[in-house]
Amino acid sequence: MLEIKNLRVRLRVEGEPRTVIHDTSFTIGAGEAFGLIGESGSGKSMTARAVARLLPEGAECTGEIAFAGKPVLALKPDELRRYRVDDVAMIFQDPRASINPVRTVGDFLTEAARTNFGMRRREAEDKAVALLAEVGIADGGRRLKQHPHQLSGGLLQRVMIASALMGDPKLLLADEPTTALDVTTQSEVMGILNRLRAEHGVAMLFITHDLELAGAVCDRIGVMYAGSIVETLSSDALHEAARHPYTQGLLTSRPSLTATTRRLPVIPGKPLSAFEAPGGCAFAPRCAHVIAQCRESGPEFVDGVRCHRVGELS
Amino acid sequence: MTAIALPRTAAGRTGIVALGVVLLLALVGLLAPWLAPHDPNEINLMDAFQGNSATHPLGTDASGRDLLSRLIWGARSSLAGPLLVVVLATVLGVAIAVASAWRGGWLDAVVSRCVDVLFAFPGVLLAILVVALFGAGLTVAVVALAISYVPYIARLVRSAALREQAQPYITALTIQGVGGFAICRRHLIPNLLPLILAQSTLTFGYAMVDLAAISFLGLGVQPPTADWGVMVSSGQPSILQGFPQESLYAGALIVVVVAAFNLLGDRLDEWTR
Amino acid sequence: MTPILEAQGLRKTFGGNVAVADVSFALARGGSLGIVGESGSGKTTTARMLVGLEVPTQGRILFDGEPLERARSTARRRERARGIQMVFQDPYSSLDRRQTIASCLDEVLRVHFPMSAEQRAARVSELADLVGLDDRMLRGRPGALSGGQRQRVAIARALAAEPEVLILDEAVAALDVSIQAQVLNLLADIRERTSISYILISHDLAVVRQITEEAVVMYQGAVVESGPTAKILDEPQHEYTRRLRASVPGPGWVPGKALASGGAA
Amino acid sequence: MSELGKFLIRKLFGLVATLLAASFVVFGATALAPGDPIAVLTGGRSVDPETIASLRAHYHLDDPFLSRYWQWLTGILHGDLGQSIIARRDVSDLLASRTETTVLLVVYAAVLILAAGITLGIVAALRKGAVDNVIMLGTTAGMAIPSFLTAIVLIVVFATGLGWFPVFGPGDGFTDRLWHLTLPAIALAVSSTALVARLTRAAIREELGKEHVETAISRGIPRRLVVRRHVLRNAMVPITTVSGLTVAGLVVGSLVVERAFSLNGIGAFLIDSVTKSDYPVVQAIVLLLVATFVVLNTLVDVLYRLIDSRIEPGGRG
Repeated sequence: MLEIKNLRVRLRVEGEPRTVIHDTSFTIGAGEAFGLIGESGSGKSMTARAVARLLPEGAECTGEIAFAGKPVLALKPDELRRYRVDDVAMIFQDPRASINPVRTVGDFLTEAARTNFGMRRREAEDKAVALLAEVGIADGGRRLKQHPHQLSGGLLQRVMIASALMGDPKLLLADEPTTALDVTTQSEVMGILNRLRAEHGVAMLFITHDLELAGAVCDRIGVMYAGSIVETLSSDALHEAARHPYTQGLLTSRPSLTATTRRLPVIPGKPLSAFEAPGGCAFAPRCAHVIAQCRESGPEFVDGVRCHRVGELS
Repeated sequence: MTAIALPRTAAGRTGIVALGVVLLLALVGLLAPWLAPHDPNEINLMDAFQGNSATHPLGTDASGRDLLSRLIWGARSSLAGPLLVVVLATVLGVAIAVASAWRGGWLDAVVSRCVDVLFAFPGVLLAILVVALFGAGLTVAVVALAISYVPYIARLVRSAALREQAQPYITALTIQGVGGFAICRRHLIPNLLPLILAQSTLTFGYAMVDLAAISFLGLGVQPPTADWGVMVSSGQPSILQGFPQESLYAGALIVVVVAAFNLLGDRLDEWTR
Repeated sequence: MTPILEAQGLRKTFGGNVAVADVSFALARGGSLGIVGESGSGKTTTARMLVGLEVPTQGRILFDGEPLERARSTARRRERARGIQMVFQDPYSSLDRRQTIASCLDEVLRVHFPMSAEQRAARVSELADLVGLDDRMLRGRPGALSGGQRQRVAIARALAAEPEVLILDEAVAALDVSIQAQVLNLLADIRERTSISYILISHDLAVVRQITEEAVVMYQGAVVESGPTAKILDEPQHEYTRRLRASVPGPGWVPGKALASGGAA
Repeated sequence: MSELGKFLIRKLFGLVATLLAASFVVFGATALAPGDPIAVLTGGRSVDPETIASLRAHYHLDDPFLSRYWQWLTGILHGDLGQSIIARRDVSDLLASRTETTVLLVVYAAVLILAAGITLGIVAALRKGAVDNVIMLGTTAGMAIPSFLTAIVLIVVFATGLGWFPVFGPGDGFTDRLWHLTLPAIALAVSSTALVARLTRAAIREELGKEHVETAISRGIPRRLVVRRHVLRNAMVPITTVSGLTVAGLVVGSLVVERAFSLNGIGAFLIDSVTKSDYPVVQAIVLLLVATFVVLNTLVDVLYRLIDSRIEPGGRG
C-alpha cells in the first residue's frame, strides 16, 4: 500500500543543505504494522514526516513515495489535503503540544470530521464518544467539554489516538507516541493502539528508539542508521535472525531485565546523522567487523540488509 | 566562546551596518571640537535661516547658528544621555533581579511589590513628576528615566534568572557547596549576559526617544545647549516660517540612531535564543 | 557494618501535597541501591533531600551513622558535598555552557581541596582519564560534546569531590541505547576501582538490574517493596511492582497485558 | 465562589493596593521636593510673616505629613482634587474641559493602532516574502520615529504644505474635532502601530510553528481554517495583552503630541503646571494618569484571563 523508493531528504539548516535521509526504501502492506527504529539523528522521524508531507520549510525531497499507487510527493495542494483526510493520520510524541490548548477536547476530536466530511456536531460528537470508549475513556461526554490541561499525558495520547481514527485512515503514522509517557502508561496506550489498529484494519508506520517495543507491536521492522535503512526483518526473527552488525549491537547493548552481566557489549562511538557520516558504509567507524572495503564503498541494500560482510557474519 | 564569525545572512549584515552607524555617530560626538566647522552656540542674527552654503553646509537656524556644528555637538548629550540611562537602569535592574531571584522569600516578595508599584508610572510620566520636583535638566531626566526603566529590566531579568537557576548545572554547583555570590557572579550573570545585552540595546532606543521627548517638552536638556531633542523643539516655530530644516535634521538623526539600536537589539535577541 | 547512607522515615510535604509519604532504606558501603518509580512516585524529591536541596518534613538521613544536619551554610554544603554527590538526567543543561570542561572540574577542586594549580591540573587529567575524556575535550566547551560525553563530564565533576555516595538521578535515561551501554559500563568500572556507593534513581528496570544489588520500589510517595534487585524483578511481590515489571517490552511481550484497572486520570 | 469571581476580587484588591501605593508615592515625592511652596504662592515677593502664617494654615503646610496625605486622599475620594496655586481654582474644574480633548485623542489613536497594527501584523505574518519585508521595513522605521517628530513631519506635509488639515487647535463640534485631531492621533499612533504590528507578527509566526497547528494540517483541515481557528485564535492571547498595554501607554504619549499640536489637553496642562511648579495640579494629573494606566492594565489582565482558558487559578499558565 505504501511504497517508498530511494527516498532522500535534505533540510536547510542556517541556509546550508543537510542530508537527513540518505537513501531509504521500504514498503508497508495494507493492515501491516511496520516499525522504524533508530537512535537520534537516524532520520526515522523525518521519514514519517515525509510520508505525511509535513517536512519543515525549505526541505528538499527526492525519490518516490507511493500510497496505493498515488505519487505522494507530486500531489497538488488539494489532492494532498484529500490524502491527509482520507488516507493517513499522524500521532505525535508529545500529545500536550499537539493538541490546541485553548480549545476543548471535543473541538479537537470533531473538527476534522465536521470540516472534512460535513458531519453535524451531534453526529461527530457521538462518534467521538464511541471512539473515546474504545480507547478506554468511559466518560467521553464529560471529557469532550474539558480542556487539554485538565487531562493527564496518558489520557491525552488516547485522545490523540481517537482523533487519528475519527477519519478512518488507512495508514497511521505514529512518531514515538509513548516516549513521553511512564512505563505503565506506555504499556496501556500501546495496548490500546495495537488493538484498535488491528480491529479497524489500519496499517501503521511506528517510529521508536525502543527495539523491543517495536518488536512487540510490529509485523516487520526496519533499522535506520545515518539516514538509511540498514536492515529490515520480521519481528518474530528479531532476536534470532538479526544480521546487520548494528542491529545485533543494539540488541545486545541493552541491559536485560532478567539477567545481570558485569559489562555490556557496546557499540563504540556515537550515532551519526546522515550529513556527518563518512563515505563508504556509514556504520564503518563503529563496526567491529569493519574491513577496508567498508570504508571505500557504501554497500547496497540487498535481500533486506545493507552490509558488505553479511554473507560471512550471519 | 566560539570565534566570532562574520554573519552570513542578510539579517546579520544589517546588524553589522547598524553597529557601524552607531559607532560612527559616537565617534562624531567624541571628536566634535575637531569636526565642527563653527562654534555651535555662536549667534549671528544676520545669518538666520540660511540655506546650504560653503560656510554653512546645512544652513543656519533662527539665531544664525551653524546647524551642522550644532548637530555634531548635539551628538554628545543625545547619545550620552540614553547611554547613562541604560547603564544605570541595567545595573540597578540586574542587581535587584538577580538578588531577589536568588534569595527568594521575603526579599523577592518585597522587591516584586515595589516593582509593581513602579510599573504604575509609565516611563515619561515618572520623569515628568521628578522634573517637576527637582527642576529641569539632563541629569534629573536621566536619573528619573533610569528609575522608571528599572522595573521592566528587573522583571525580565528576574524571570530569566529563575529559569536559569532552575537548570541542573546551577543545582550541581549548589550541591558542590559553591557560595551563592560566586555562583551568581561566575555562572548565573555571565549566562544571562547575552539577554541583558540585547535588552539594553533595545532599551537604548526607548531611552533616546523618551529623553528627546522630555527635552522636546522643555524639561530635559536646556537650550541653548545643542541637543537633537532640543533642536527638534526649538526648530518648531521656524516651520511655520517655511524653515523646517532644524527640526527635521535633528529628528532624522534621532530616527537613524533609534532604528540602528532597534535593529541591533533584534539581532542580539535572535542570537541569544 | 554501618550503612554508608540511611534514610529513616523520610516525609516531605509541599503545602498540603504529600510528595514523599514514608521512605526508609539503607545503602551498604560500596553497595548500589536502586530507587525505582514513575513520575509522581516521589523518587526525585527523595534524591533532593539526600543531597540537602530539600529539608525533610519528618524523618532523618544518616551518613556513616551520623545524622545529617540541615545544610544551611556554604561550609555545611561543602561538607555534605564531600560525602554525597549527584549526576542529573539531562546532559545538556547540567553543565554551564560558557565554561570549558577543564575549568568546570577545576572549580570543584578549588572549592574542596587546598591544592596548587599544578596539582589541580594533574587531578583534572586523572579524572578525565577515569571517565574517558581526552585533552581536546577538556579544553572545549559543552557545546562541542555529545550527550554521552557530557554525561561523562558530569560524572567526573561529581567524582572530583571524592564522595562516598554518588546519586544517579535518571543519569542514563536521556541517552541513546548505544551510548547508554557505554555509560553503564563506565559506572560499573568506577565502582570497581573506587569502592564508591551508588544510589540509582530510575524508572528503567533493566538499567536498575544492571548496576544495583538492592532496590526499593516507590509508588505515590511510599516504598512499596524493597530487597535484592534480582529478587524484586524475578519474583515481584507487590501488585504495583508486578504491573511495572509486566509493562516492560521484551520477547513475547504483549502491550497492555499489565493493564490491571482502567487507566487513572 | 467561582474561580473567575475569586480572580476578579483578587485583581480588584491588587488594583486598590497599587493605587494606594502610587498615590502615596505621588504625594510623598511632592513633599520631598526642594523649594518652598510659599515662594510659589507669593510669586517671590516679600510678604509679612502673618500672611505667610495664614497661607501655611490655609494649605495645611504645618500639619504632619501623614495627616496632610490623609486629607488629600480623602479629598480625592470625594472628588476634590485640590486647588491650583496659580489659577486659584479647583483642579477638577480646570481639568473638566481639558479631559475631553485628551480622551478623544487617545481613543482615536487607539482605534488607529488596533486597526492598522493588528492588520499589518497579520498580513506580514501570513504573506512571507515581499509583503512581509516591506511591512517589516516600514515598522522598523515607524518604531524609531518619536511622536513629536511624526507630528512635525505631518504638520510640514499635510498642514502647512498641502493644507489638507488644520495646523493647531482642537476644533469645535464633534466632526470638526475629529478633523482637528486626525493628525495628532496619527502622530500618537505611528510608533505604537509599528510595535503592535511587529508583536502581532511575532505572535502569529510563533503560533504557526506550534505542533498543534501541524496536527491540524495533518488532519487535512484547510489552511485558511487552520489559520483562523488555531493560529489567530491562539495568537489573540498575546496580541490582546500587548495591544492593551500599548494603548494604556498612550495616556502618557499624549502629553508630547498635545504639546506638538498646541492642543489644550490634560498633558499640555501638566507640562504647563510643572514649569510653573503648581504642585496640586501636578499631583492631581499624575495621579489621574497613573490611575487610568493601572485600570487599563488591570482590564487587559482580566481580558487576558477571559480569552485564555488555560490559566489556572493562582497564576498565569
